Parts: sequence; C-alpha cells; structure tokens
Amino acid sequence: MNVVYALMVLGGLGLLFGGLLSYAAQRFAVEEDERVEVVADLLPNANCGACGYPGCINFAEKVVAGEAPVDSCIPGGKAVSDRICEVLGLESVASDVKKIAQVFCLGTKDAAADLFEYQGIKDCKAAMMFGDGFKACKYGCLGLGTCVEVCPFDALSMGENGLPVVDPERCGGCGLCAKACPRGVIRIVDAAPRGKVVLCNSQDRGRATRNACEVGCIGCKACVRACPQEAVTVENFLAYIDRTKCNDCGECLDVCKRDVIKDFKDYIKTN
Amino acid sequence: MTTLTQEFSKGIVQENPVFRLVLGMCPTLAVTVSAMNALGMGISVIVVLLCSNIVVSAVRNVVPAKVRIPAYIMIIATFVTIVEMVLSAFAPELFDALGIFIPLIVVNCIILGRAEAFARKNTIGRSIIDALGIGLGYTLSLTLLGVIRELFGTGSILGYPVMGTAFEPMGVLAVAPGAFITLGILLGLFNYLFKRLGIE
Amino acid sequence: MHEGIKMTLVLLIIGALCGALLATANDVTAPIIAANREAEFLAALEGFFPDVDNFEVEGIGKEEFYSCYNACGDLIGVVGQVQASGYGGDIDYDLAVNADGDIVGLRISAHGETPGIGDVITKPDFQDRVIGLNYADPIEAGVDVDAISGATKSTGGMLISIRRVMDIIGEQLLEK
Amino acid sequence: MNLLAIVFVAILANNIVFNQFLGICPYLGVSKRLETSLGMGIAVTFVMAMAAIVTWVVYNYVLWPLHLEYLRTIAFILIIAGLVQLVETILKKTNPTLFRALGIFLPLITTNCTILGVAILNIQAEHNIIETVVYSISVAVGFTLALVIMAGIRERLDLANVSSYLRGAAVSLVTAGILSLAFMGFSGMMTL
Repeated sequence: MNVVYALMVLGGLGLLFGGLLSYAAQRFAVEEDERVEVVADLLPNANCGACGYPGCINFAEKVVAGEAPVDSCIPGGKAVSDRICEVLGLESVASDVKKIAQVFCLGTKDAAADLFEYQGIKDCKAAMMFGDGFKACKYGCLGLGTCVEVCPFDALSMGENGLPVVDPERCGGCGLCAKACPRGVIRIVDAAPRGKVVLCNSQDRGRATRNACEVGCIGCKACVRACPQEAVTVENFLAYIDRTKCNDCGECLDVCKRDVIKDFKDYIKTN
Repeated sequence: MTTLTQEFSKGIVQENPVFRLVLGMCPTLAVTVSAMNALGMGISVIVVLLCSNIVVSAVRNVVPAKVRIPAYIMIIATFVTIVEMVLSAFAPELFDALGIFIPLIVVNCIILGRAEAFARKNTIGRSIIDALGIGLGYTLSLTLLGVIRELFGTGSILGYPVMGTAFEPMGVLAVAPGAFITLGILLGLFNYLFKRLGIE
Repeated sequence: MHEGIKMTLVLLIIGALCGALLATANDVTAPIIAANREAEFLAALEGFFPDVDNFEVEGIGKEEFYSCYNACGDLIGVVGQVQASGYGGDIDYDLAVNADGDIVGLRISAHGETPGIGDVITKPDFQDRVIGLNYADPIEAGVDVDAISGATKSTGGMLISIRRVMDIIGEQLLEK
Repeated sequence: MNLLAIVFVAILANNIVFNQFLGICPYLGVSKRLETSLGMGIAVTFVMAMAAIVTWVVYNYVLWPLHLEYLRTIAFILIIAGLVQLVETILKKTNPTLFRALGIFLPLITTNCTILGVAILNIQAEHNIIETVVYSISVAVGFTLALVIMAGIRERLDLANVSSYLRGAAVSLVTAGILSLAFMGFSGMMTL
C-alpha cells in the first residue's frame, strides 16, 4: 500500500515543481537571441575587454545586434571573426594582423641596479608608491609580475632573471598587460616575425642610464647613422626602429655598443 | 576521442576529484577522521556514482534542458537512499560511523558534477568508465587523508594502535581545523608533485 | 506550450518511478533494519543484565526506560536510554541500575565531546567512579565524585544528568 | 529552546562551515571576491529560508502521517532543486547583473550541502516552524559571515607572496583551518 503513497507523493511533488518551473519559464521568459549564445561560445571568453566591451557576452550581444565591428575581438583574431561572420552570415572583413605583447626592457635583476631592497606587496603598482620603484632606472621593468597576474590567457610568465616572458601562441595582443604595467614597459606590437627592435624604455640621459643599467639605450644615435633604410629615430635619448621600414640588414645591431638592439623573432620566447 | 584507459586513468590523476577538481570537499573533510570511514565513504560514492552515471547517460536525450538538474538529482537521491537502506540493513556499524554523511552524498558535488559535465554528453559505456575512474580517485584520496589524520590524530591505523605509548597524539587533527589544514597542505604537496611530474 | 508539458511530464514520471523504487526497497529492508536495532539493543541489555528474559518500555519525553525481568518474572533492573548536555552538544548514553538501586553499567552511545579532552567520559577511569553508587547517595560533581579536571563541562554535565536519571529510576523501582 | 540560543549557536558556536564542514565547495569557489560572496550569501539565505519552510511543512504534514520518512532525502532535494531553478529563472529576468555575477554558483546552490544539511538537521532536532525558520536564517547568516571573512582575507592573500604550489584552494583551506580554530573558541560558551 505504501508503494502507492510513495508513488503519489513523489509524483505529486514532481508534478508541482514541473508545473511551477514551466510556468516560470514562460512568465519570466527572457527573449534572448539564441545567436548570442552561439557567438559567445566562439569567443575566447577571457573577458579581457580588448574589444572595448565589458566581457565576451556583452560583446556577443553587440555583435549580433550589429553595433560592434565583427573583428574587434583582438585575441580571437581572424579565426574567431571569420567564424562569427559565418554564424551571422556576414562576409569576412578581418585583416590578418596578429598583435602580440613585447617587453621593452633587458634590465634583469643583476643588470639593473636596485636603489633599496623592497619587501612590500609583490605588485608593481604598489612598489611604485615607494619613490617610484626600487630600481635605479625609473623606466625599466620592476619584475613583480603584475602583468603576469592580469593576463587572462596565461601567456606571460616571470623568468628567473626577473623579466616577464611572452608566449607567442597564447598571447592574443589584448593589451591588458600593457595597461597594467605602471611603467609602460610592455607594448602591443605587430606579431610578424621580422625586423630588429630596441629593447629599452629608458628616456634618461646617457650618463643616468649608464649608472642605472648595463643594458640601457643611452641615445648615442650610432644606429641612426648606421641604418641604410633610415628606419631608426631617437627621441628623448631612446632609439626606436620602425619595423615596417627595417629590412633585417643588422647594421644597427653590430654598431650598438650597449647591445640593446635584438632580432624581433628570436627575442619573443627566449629572453 | 580519448582512449578508454585514458578515460579511466584521468579520474585518478589528471582530474582527481579531490586534489585537482577540488570537489566533494564536505564529506572529504568530515569523514576522514579514520581510514575505515574514509574507505566506507569512498566505496559508497563509487556505487552511487556508477549507478547514477549509467541512468543519467541513459536518459540524457529524454530530459529537457530546463529540468535537467532536478531530474538528475532525483535519480542520484534514489540511489543514495537505496545505499542508505542497504547499508543500515546489512552493515550497521559502517552505517553508524558514516552518520549524516550518507544523505549528503546526494549533494556531493562530484556526483552531480560528473552527471552534469560528463554523463549528460557521453554514452553509457564511457560514463561507466568515467564513474569508476573518478570514484577510485576519490576513494584513494579520501583514504590517504584518512590514514594521515588517523595516524597522527590518534596514533593508530584502522583502529590498531601503531605509534607506541610515548607518542602524544595531535588531537587537533581529529577536529575540524586539523582537517582543513591537512587537506590544504596535501593540496599544495600534490600541486608540487603534479608540476614536478609535468602533468598539466 | 509543448516544452512546458514535456518538462512537467518528465519530472512527474521520474518522481513516480523513484517513489515506487524506493517504496519497494524500503519494504524489503525495513524489517531487517528493525530486527538489527532490536538485536543490538537486546545485546546491550544482556551486557548489563546477563539473565534478562523480557522487558517493558516506558518513554518519558525523548528518553526511554526499559524495566528488565528475568525468566521467573521478577525485576532485575532498569536501563535508561538517556541524554546529557556536554561541552560539544548532547551526549546519548545508557545507564543500567539493578533492583536495589546500584549503578551497574554505563555505555556512551553517541557524543560530540572534543576528542582527547571531553571524550574521557567514554574511558573506564571516569565510568568506574560512577559504578556502584546507589540512587540514595547524592551524586554531585566534586562532593563524592570529583569531575575530571580539564573536562569539567563534559564530566560535570554527565554527573548532573546521572543524578536526574537516578531520581526517575528510583521512583520506578519503588513502584514495582 | 529560546531562539537567541539557536541564533548564537548557529552563527558562532556551531558555524555550518567551520564546525560542521557543510558548504565547503561553494565556500572555496565563491569567496574570491567580496561582491560575489555577498550576492551568494543573500541568495543562499533566501533559498535556505524558503526551503526550510517548505521541507518542514512537507515532512510534518505529508511524509510523517503517511510513514514515508525514508522519502525524506529525495523529497527535500527535489524541493531544493525546484526552488533553486525557480530563483534562477526569476533572477534572470528581474536582476540580470546579479544573475551573471553569480554565474555558475547559482545552480551550484542546489548541490550546496548546507541547504539539505539544514533541512535534515531541522527535522532531527524536531524544531517547530518558528525555530526552523530562525535556525535556517541564522545558519545562512553564519555561512555568509564565513564567506565574507574568507573573501576579505583571500583578496589580501592574492597579493601576498604565497608559494606558487599553495596558491588558490590550498592556501584558502589552510586559512579556513585557522579560522575554524578561532571559531572553536565559541563552542564552549553555549550549547543548544
């Protein structure tokens, strides 16, 4: 007999909640364009904000509504925007420019001198509050890993020598690390593996840079004179190589006494 | 498609429920006062996980998405109650030891977790293997924690005093804080081991 | 609407099926469980009074008192399934008192006392202090039974409860 | 049993997380940030109070008279799952931002051992309806308290230089152990 009771009680509860839920599903139905769900699944879902929208779901809604350009998901790059175009039936518009983060500093723990020993919170922004950082060079990397923490793709890891290392496969060029770095040591550059690059961020005069770091650019302009393509310019005692003009001839690399100019392609993974 | 052996072994190492997925914490902390309890809990979780994975993957195409969770949890609850009845009928002393934790197997995140994350999307065969792998991984982790807490907490293993009379048992291990701290350090240890053995 | 009906139907069927399955499982196991419980308690009774033959139950509040009779029907003692309030919550224990009022046995069945400190109540050196006392003597912590230092809340709580239970058993013994 | 004792014991003396080991999975998962902890705490309080009332009524007016106590677990969990799904659908419509902030942790409330644990404890302690509601709300407040304290500590922990192996769940467990040690101090003060 109590089998029937049990059957009725549980069945009744199931019925009650089934009915309640189906009523609620209708009464509180949220009209949602199911394409948003599909597009959201295509996105890396790292909520990095590089597209300018707070989070991938928000961007997916704007894309489906047509208010956001299809290719503005930088980490996703061409692959993601093509797939979104397929889903939404638009023609692919994405240019195949892949972006990547680049650390413009070679000031390792031993190369760049410290002013004082910092034992505060392991965070570059926090360290900046103590006399603009514990390193003699006011432009170099502090090596406390704020960029590593903030990267949603785990593309950045802290090398033993105290400088962050960029992993080209994972980095989508979203720029969160560049925003997080209080000294602007990391910048988002074109990922094409060609050209030379000046790995320094110091705008100090020559003598100040020389005291602060063994590997800092002192703005001696030797590379400017040596470069046949006029690809190198010096501003505020800091050389900058325009990689679109640079043809990898290596003149500047040989002439640089400070050894601060490197090959772009082999410097991404190894430093 | 991962091979069947990988499906099984991932439950023990890569996706070990306690040390990697960090799921099913409530019974893990409370029951592992003694190795015997831990073993009993582990085995009842394997039985329930196996039955629930089979049924969940059997009905996976029938159950509409909106009522997925209530339906699965009812299936799990049925198996747990049956285990509860069988245990209290045929193994009363183990039943008394596991106390409130048998009904809580229903809300043990592992079982619903596997039903939701795995059984719902895979065939019955794969779900069985996954259930065995995850269940075994869970039991091993639980027993390991149980042995450590019992050895240092009361100086015995499976009830037999082992550490001699001079040993002053660390009472804290038998109580709540001890469980938290032991598991925390074990988690750290396993992270170190996994990193050293290069398992992602 | 179709979606709604399907949802309700699925929950109804699963609920009904589970209910039926559990009910049959219960019908199978319930008698065995009851038998287990019965046997377990009978064994406990025999532990206190080896020659117990049958017993009467009398419930007062949440506590139960079993008056035990031997084969020839005279009362050999009363066992109380009672509770005390200790440091870590309620302590369930059985107290056995023989016909002339002396405590014969004490068994803690469930307690939440702190292991290593409060659980001294399960150890012989506390229980022996209580065995042999008569319901007439005043059982007070510190007077004739010194509570164990460091676990005063647990042992003290036990002694107060034993005193209360002895009064109840005392009346029952007089009636018989 | 006076209600004040229940409130004190449920929040401090016998805290559901630190002393009874219930609700650890969401506790470890949600307490990364203060806002989600509070959001989760409020959602758990709401669902726990409602679930306690419904389960108490169903147990005492349906299961008890029909001698179906063994259906207790499955009936309770069905009620809880149904209630959570209901809260989820309503919240999705009325307050989408909180719904997205809670994200996965809303369905996780169903598997939150505290709610089923509290429902069962209410029945075992034979509370009447008022005690049930007071006990459930105090336990939920205790849970939120544990969550908020933990979230506060974890936000500072992320900046401290914890060894890379202990980061995340390991260090939160050790912190929870120390907090549980502190909460044990309350246990001797008052018992139910």
